[in-house]
Amino acid sequence: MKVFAFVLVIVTGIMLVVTAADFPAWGDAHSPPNQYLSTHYITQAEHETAVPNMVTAVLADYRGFDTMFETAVVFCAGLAIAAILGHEKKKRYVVRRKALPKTEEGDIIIRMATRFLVPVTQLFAMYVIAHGHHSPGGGFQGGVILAATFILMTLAFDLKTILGRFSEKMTLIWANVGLFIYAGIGVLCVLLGSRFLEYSALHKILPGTDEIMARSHSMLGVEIGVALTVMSMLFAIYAHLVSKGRLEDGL
Amino acid sequence: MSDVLTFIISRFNYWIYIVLMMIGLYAMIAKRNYVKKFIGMSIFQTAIILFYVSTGVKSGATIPILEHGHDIGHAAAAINPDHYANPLPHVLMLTAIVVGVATLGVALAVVQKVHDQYETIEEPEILFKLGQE
Amino acid sequence: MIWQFDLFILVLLVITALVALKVRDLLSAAMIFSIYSLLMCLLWAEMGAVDVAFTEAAVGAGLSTVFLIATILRTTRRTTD
Amino acid sequence: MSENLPFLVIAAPLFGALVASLVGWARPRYCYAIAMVSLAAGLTAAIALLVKVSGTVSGYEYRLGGWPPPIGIQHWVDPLSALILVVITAVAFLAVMSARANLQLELPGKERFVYPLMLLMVTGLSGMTLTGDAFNLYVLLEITSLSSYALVAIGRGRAAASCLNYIIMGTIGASFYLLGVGYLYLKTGSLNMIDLRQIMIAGDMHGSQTVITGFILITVGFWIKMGLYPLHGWLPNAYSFAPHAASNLMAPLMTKVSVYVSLRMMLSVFTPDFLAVHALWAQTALLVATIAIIAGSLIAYSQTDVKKLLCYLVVAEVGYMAGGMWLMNRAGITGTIYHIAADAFMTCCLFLGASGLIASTGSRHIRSFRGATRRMPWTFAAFLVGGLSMIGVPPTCGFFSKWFLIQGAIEGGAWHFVAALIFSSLINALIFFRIIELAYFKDVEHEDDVSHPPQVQRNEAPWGIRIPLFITSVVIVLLGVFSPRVINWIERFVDSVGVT
Repeated sequence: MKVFAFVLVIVTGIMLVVTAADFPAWGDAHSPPNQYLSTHYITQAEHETAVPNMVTAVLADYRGFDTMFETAVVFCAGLAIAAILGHEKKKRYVVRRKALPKTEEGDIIIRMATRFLVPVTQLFAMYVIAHGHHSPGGGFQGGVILAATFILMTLAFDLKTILGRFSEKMTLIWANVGLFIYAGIGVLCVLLGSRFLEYSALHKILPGTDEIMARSHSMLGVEIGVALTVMSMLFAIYAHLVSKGRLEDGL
Repeated sequence: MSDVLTFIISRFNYWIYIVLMMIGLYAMIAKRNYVKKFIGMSIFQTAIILFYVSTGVKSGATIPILEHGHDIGHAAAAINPDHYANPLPHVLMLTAIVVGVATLGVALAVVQKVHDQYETIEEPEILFKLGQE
Repeated sequence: MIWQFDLFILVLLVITALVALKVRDLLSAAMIFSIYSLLMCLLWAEMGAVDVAFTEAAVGAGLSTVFLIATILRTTRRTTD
Repeated sequence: MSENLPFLVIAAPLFGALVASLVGWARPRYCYAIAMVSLAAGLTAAIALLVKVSGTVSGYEYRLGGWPPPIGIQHWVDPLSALILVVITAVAFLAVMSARANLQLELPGKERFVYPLMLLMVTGLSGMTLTGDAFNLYVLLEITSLSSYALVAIGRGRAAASCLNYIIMGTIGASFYLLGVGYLYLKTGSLNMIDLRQIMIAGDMHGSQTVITGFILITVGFWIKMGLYPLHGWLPNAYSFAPHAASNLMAPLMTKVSVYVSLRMMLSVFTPDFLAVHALWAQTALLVATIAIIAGSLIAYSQTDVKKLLCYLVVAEVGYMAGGMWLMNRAGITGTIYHIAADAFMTCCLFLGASGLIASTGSRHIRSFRGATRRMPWTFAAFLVGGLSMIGVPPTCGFFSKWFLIQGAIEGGAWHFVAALIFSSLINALIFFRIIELAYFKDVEHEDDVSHPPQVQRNEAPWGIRIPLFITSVVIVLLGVFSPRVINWIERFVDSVGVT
């Protein structure tokens, strides 16, 4: 197997190296990818969507359909892991105390630090979501940070305690709500007589907006949807992985 | 000689991405431990992301966020495209990173299930136990 | 961007990738993979892809590693290869 | 509203998946109804789309987000994608219809996961058929793959172990595709399929090393995804150890959609002219396909496990399509497209029949077909329609696809491919006549086990499996009877892309 893999890797590598000689030089501002579509996005994005962060504009508007399925991929992964690990027969499940930290006692310093850190981090996550139009960030990054705060809490306290506040059922509901927000905004556009995800149609129901501002505002809505799905599903994935699907005894 | 050197230096990102990708591919095929295989899978995917991000780089350009946001209003003509990095590969790779972590999560869940059944995560041992059934 | 800096990180990336696959302790492998992701994030930030770097820092260096550690906790830490 | 049909085809299963996952938490038994309703809605929209396309010249586009094509994402509906879309939604409808009976036997209590995952998979498959954007296709491919990994791994026994291999191979395939798209993007700066073609023709890039490598990466990526012979390693184990409910949906659809996407890439992105320039590659691919057909058939003949046997038949059938598209002439491409449709229904019929057999006898061994004509005449008759179609007996659709493929191979002078097709038909005939012999001439009483009563008990498959099985077998015959109309429809597309 090793010899086979080695030969395969060498052959593929040589093919790719030979091809790389044909590439435009690295950092060339006049190579095709940096010229054709990129110019439109750079010069027109602010003009057409009122969002200075071009990445957010392209992500949530020009290529919003991709992002909807990206969110659906996270949703799908959450369901998949729950399906693979969840609800198994509780056969000969012995908690190996040696391998697990003593969660009952815990460390007072870590607990107190977590108590201070979590609200601040969550606030920062919301800033990342809301300010994605003007600075790096957006729904996905914010959602990951929110999920990370829940993971931090399970590390400091106990998986069961945190699942008591944010149960598997709640994660499923919030993930659904997130995707419903995203797809719902798309369908709303269809109902208003436009095409799927064509946000400019929403200026008819959003007060005080024109077609361009409607795009900007709906992008915020979409980002919130992404953040909700990502937050709840990534936390659910962690909870399942760390407890082998039993959701009772983890880190 | 100096031509060759410039040629190599002007594309060194691409050479390294190929090296990283081949390391990942080799690990996915030849490593026996499944966790190692999936670490290799992540390296493989990040190498592809590195390739995409490298295609969008412009020397001397800044990050793809307009300076002064709303202040210039809608003066689109004033924006110089060469001044900003290409945003499209970044968008594509955000999606690819998400897909990568989702795949890793599912793969690790399957590893746990296999460990439940066969008490091992080494490929040859699993095959041996399957042969015994 | 400074190409010397780039080259330095790229060489470190290759080293960390090799080491992550070489060590026999899976927990160390996961941690070195985390370093690999963080270096990758640094490289992208330096190339101007701030959004991608942000995501990689949160996902690659953060969540992927946590998932790997969770799996190692639930399975085994030792390996022969 | 009729303008929005392409989005309805995708949105119906997506919303179905969301609702099913929510409702399934409290009331798992309603999941089945939700899944059926959303798939029926998807099927209706797909048929409406087919009718709509028949009124246009070459198809029409749907702009998501209202952005013009190279800037935004576009759906491109032409006769080919409309036809494949109807096949996908119809097969998915039939396969999911049979899922309830299978799930009750195999995985009670997991309905609330299985139905949403199945619906997400159908969403991805329909999206892959419709999309006109190369990167969007990758995202949809991944959602399909992730749900299929889960559907395989959810099974008992060896399912999880074989899924690990599937995940690794599947990821390599999808990543190769992503890298190939990246190479094209580096050279053209675009991601839209039609735009890519135009830029490559305008810039005369067909000889460029980057474009050729991109093409090789995309092709090899989809060879892995469709399970072409030397790269098929994951397919038989994953599909045969998966729960029956999942393999009934995956085996007919996953490979066919990969073939479709590969064909779409060849014809719509890389034009036939590009392939004419690189004739050596075409000959190599044809040789690989020939080996795939022969190897798949021979391995299938040596199997005793019914599901494994069918899986290796799938491997052989993939060889038919992978070879047919490389013939690059009118009859060959027509035969390939017709075979995608025909094979989806044939495979669906055989897998449904096998799951019905396993449900009523409890054994996967080929010996359990003994006395099937007495014990389960109806189930076996419907299964046999699929088998006859696989051999290529005239009134069924399998005959016509094989006819066109052989015609195309003779025109192209690919005699080894003709020989492989005929050889594979003979092996299929041997396999199915062995099954008929077991079913008709060997009775249950002849077994050593004397505990069976002398009077054979009727033991048909559950109704939940029998109804979709009957519908599928009727569709196979209908598709054969109406083949001239279908062929006309396909030729409309083939002529529009300029294959001669």
